[in-house]
Amino acid sequence: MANPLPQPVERENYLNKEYGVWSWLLTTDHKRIALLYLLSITFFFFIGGFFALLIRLELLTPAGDLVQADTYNKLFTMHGMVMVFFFLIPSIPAVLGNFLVPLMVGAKDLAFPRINLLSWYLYIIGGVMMLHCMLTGGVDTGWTFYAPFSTAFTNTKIVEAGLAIFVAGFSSILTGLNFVVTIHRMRAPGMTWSRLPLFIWAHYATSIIQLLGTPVIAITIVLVAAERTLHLGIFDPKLGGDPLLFQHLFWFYSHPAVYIMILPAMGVVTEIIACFSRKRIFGYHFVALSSIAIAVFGFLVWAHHMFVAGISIYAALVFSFLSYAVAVPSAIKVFNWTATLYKGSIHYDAPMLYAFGFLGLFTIGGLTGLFLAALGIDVHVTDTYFVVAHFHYIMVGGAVMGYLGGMHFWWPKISGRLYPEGWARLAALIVFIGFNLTFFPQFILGYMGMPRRYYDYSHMPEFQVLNVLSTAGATVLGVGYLLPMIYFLWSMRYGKPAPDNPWNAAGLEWKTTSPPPTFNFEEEPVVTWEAYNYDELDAPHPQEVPVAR
Amino acid sequence: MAGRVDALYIFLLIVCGMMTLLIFVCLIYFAARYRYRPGVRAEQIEGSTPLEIVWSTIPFLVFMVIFGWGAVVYFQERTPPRDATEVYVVAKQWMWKLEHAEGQREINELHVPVGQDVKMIMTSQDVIHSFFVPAFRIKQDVLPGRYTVAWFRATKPGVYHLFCAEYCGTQHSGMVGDVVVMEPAQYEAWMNGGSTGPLSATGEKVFAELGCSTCHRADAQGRGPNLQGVFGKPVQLEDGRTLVADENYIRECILDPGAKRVKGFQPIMPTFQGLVSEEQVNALVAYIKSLSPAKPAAAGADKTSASTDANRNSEGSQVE
Amino acid sequence: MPDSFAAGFSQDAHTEAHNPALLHHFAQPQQQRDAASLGMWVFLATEVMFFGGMFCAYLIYRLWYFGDFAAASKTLNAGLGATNTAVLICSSLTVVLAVWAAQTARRTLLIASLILTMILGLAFLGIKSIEYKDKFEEHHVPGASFSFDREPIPGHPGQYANPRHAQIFFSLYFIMTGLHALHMIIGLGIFLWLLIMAWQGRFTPEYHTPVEIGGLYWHFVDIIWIYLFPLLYLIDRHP
Amino acid sequence: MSAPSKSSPLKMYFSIWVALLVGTYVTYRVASIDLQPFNAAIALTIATIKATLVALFFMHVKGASEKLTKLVVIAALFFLALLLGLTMSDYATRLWS
Repeated sequence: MANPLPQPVERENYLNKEYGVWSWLLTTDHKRIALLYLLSITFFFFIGGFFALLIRLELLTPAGDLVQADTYNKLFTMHGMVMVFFFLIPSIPAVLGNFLVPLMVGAKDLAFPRINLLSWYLYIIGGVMMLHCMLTGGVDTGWTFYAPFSTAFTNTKIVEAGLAIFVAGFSSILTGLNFVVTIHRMRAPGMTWSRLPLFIWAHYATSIIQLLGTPVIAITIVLVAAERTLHLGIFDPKLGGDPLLFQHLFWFYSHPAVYIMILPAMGVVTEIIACFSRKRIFGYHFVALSSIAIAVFGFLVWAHHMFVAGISIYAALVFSFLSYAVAVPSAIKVFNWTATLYKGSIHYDAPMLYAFGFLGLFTIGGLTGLFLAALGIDVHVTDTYFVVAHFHYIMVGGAVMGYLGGMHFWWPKISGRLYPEGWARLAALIVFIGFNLTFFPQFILGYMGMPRRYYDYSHMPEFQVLNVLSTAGATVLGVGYLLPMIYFLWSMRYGKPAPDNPWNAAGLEWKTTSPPPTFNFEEEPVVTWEAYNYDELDAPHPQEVPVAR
Repeated sequence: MAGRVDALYIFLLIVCGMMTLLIFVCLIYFAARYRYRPGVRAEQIEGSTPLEIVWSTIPFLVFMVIFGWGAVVYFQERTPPRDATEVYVVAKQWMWKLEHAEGQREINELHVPVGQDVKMIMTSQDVIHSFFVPAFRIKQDVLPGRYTVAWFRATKPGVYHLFCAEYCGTQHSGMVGDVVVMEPAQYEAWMNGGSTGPLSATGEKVFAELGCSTCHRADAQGRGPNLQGVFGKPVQLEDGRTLVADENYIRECILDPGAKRVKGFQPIMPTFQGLVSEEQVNALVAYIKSLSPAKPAAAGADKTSASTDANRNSEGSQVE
Repeated sequence: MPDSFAAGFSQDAHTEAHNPALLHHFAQPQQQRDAASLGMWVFLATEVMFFGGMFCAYLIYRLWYFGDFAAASKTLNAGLGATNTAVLICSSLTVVLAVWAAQTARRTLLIASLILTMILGLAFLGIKSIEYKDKFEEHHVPGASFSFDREPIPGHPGQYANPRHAQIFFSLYFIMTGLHALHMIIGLGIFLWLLIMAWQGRFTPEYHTPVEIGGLYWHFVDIIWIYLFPLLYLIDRHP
Repeated sequence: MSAPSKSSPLKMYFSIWVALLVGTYVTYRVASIDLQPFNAAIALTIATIKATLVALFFMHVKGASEKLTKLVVIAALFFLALLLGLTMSDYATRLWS
């Protein structure tokens, strides 16, 4: 690590300005709210992870021996709901986005600080409802809660879980609204659209999806709750409804929701790659526009989750075609990241290791998506472990890798401390290995035909070997996730104080102090340079700038 | 079918493998070649529009090939041949009830002869299930309230897994069974044991018991449409539309007669929703189908089935 | 639900009023106004999608069960529906008057327009509740006591609507109008805030953003009703 | 909002208001005439005209000082069209309905 600058007196910053519980619970400072989110989503991440571990343990043997069928069904349902709605969707936007969007555009705060706090409280209310739901019996419908099982058959607490998601959904909408308005209205003088960091472009695209997709899942939940309590028949074929309508409405949000998870991670990785290869991003405008393209095209492809659900052949053709269209902007991004490395000066710090991990895993996840979008193959592999593996490569291999990379990259800015680099590289390695060991076998399992959401596969014991591998990998992965939490906590007390710009990185957030003052900048920044001006950063000194090692 | 799916799968494996290899080789080469060296600065490159166009267009073209191929396979998967033997499937929490057109009933087991096209006409009694036989590469969700269709042709005798692939409640993972593929001779022998007569005969009995025959008479005098030869033919509806009388249409007419009434008849038929079981509906459908000539002459086929026939012919010429 | 949002929004607006000067994180008043206005517009876009999900369900079932929907729709009181449309249109007029009054520093007109808007809003809800009461008495509220026997399908003599399909219509009717009414109630809450602030003389030609964005919300709720009225009440009315 | 113009907009507001009321009355009356499929078309056309009038003049989309507001409106309508249109692409082409 770079030598910390001598700091005789700790400067006033957003962390030490005020103390006490209320100074946090009533804060409108986007940076403090980001930390509130960090604590809460970490809590939910470990709850969801605990469920995942139990799922993997159950699948260690073909027989259903560790837990009952009902328990297992609740485990994967709660794993999905917690991870999707209470971890992945808020993860990068609500933590890193909240912290960085105002800093990166040169604003003092988000446009609506109170609404930002409100959105955290909504998240917490939703989270408490979800916890209460889990503790008093849980839900056994799968996170997709398909009708009519959810509306007329299950006797678990689907309405309560639905309302929890509903409330958390509004938290997500408000975050997106704040970002859009902030990015439009709060940019510092000179911060033109083409000077914005690509992280901001990615969050802008994410916000579009949050704003236009989430209301649809909200109304779907209202319909499900009404149908379940009053027996209406909107989705129940016994009463004249169509269960496929539920699936259309559900996936209209839930497919774009995947892009809510992955787009911010793409933004994070873009920043990291630029910084650690000391280069301007190759094809800045293409990367920026591909984010928007993904957000828009992402709304056109939802029924590729329904190719065997009973939709018309014609609709399936349309949605398959559109699914390939959305693959193009993702491919553009991967190529541009790779090209950025060309003739760079690449450093292998922990954030970059996570970025490399992201590139590899996202590539595999994305390319296996081509299998699923191919109609003929989808019929065979949908609802099998192939799908499970595919979306974990995107959501865990992609989004979580990006999230961890970003946490490492900006940790000095957030906490004002340096994390232990050696441990961080080790953790990155463990996560990468553990992840592949967990999920790669599931591709094979899927093509062999193991259906998802089975707790007992004693009918087909031939699947055991791969399941054992997967469970072993999950254990490794668990260790890999615990490590960063431990050393981040450790570094808050024992870590070396971080300099303002430990990576010598471009971007406004590095031009203020670490940690930043409450209103972010001592004086309003005026931007006169292009994004990723690494040539200028590396140029002016005759000898090498001490780049973080 | 399995062969065709696998061929596409292998093609995709190769294409995607090449793409992965290309990206990974570049990544690793760049990462090693351009690693940080003291005194060496990165060379700034703005980007390259031609390059961007190239690497958007080429993947897009490759994707279109995959899309086209996948669509063709899907179309075959979703289009059962006309002369397939039929099996009616009723899914319920948590078992498969199967009934052959010849009358054999099975639970969680399906016996079929090798080399024969088998069409499954499926519905669910409760929630959504999904009929999945990995060995045949087929999967189709089974919905309550309507029919969905899947078909396969087994090419090798043996016992294959049958799974429910759509999560359906507590014992979802217990909703498994076997597809037993037999040599035709063996199958004949199995078929001859313990049949209750063809499904259409059961349907005829139900038809009589429910009093359907008082209105749906075989002459033009009935108060309801004459059902002889109706199946597979276009029907003129009261509201002016025309549709082909398929399984789903007949099913809907039994359960909700008012919805798509045939032109020229009064809305006097009562609904049988809740009065007949799924099995009885299946039997009725099988009976009404049996009233149509077994194999409609290709020349008389209507517009919608023309493409189907063409497809079947091309399919028949392929070696399975 | 949007009510929590609206609460947060009006809270913001409220505090702005406490500091007619600028909120700390904005550079100029213009920026603050533009941000609030954009925020409301973006929120309205999410509202479009929120109602869009219901319009989607409505569209499909209307196509499937047109006759049953027409029969069910005919039991609604179109006169009251039309009256309510007119009431809302009048309230939209009073809202633009309020905005204009705030812009031109006509405090009395502002207060009068706000009060008038609220009265019209309450009138709308009153008429709506009369309709709900009628439906309740006719057993047209979906659920255990729902009944829709032998209701003729318009234009098809001798044919009667399928009660199960009619129930889908009424389900959508109650959910759509119910959520619309909820938006009206939230709107009334917002206007109460505006009224209090106007009473205290907080609005000036330079600072009246809350009136503007509150007005945007009200007009949007009006627009939703403009579509709900023909879609729900007028499916097939001719004798 | 754009800067308040010199001339009073009241006249415009009131004429829009009258137009909206007339539109409502026409919608209501036309519904009782049998025009087959055109009943729905007319009702929805009038509704769209009314909604457009409210958006353009009462919500000041027309006088908005920048294009952003228009962009938001168009985006919302575009995604609504996607939801309805693509869902209908399934329902309109199912063989059984």
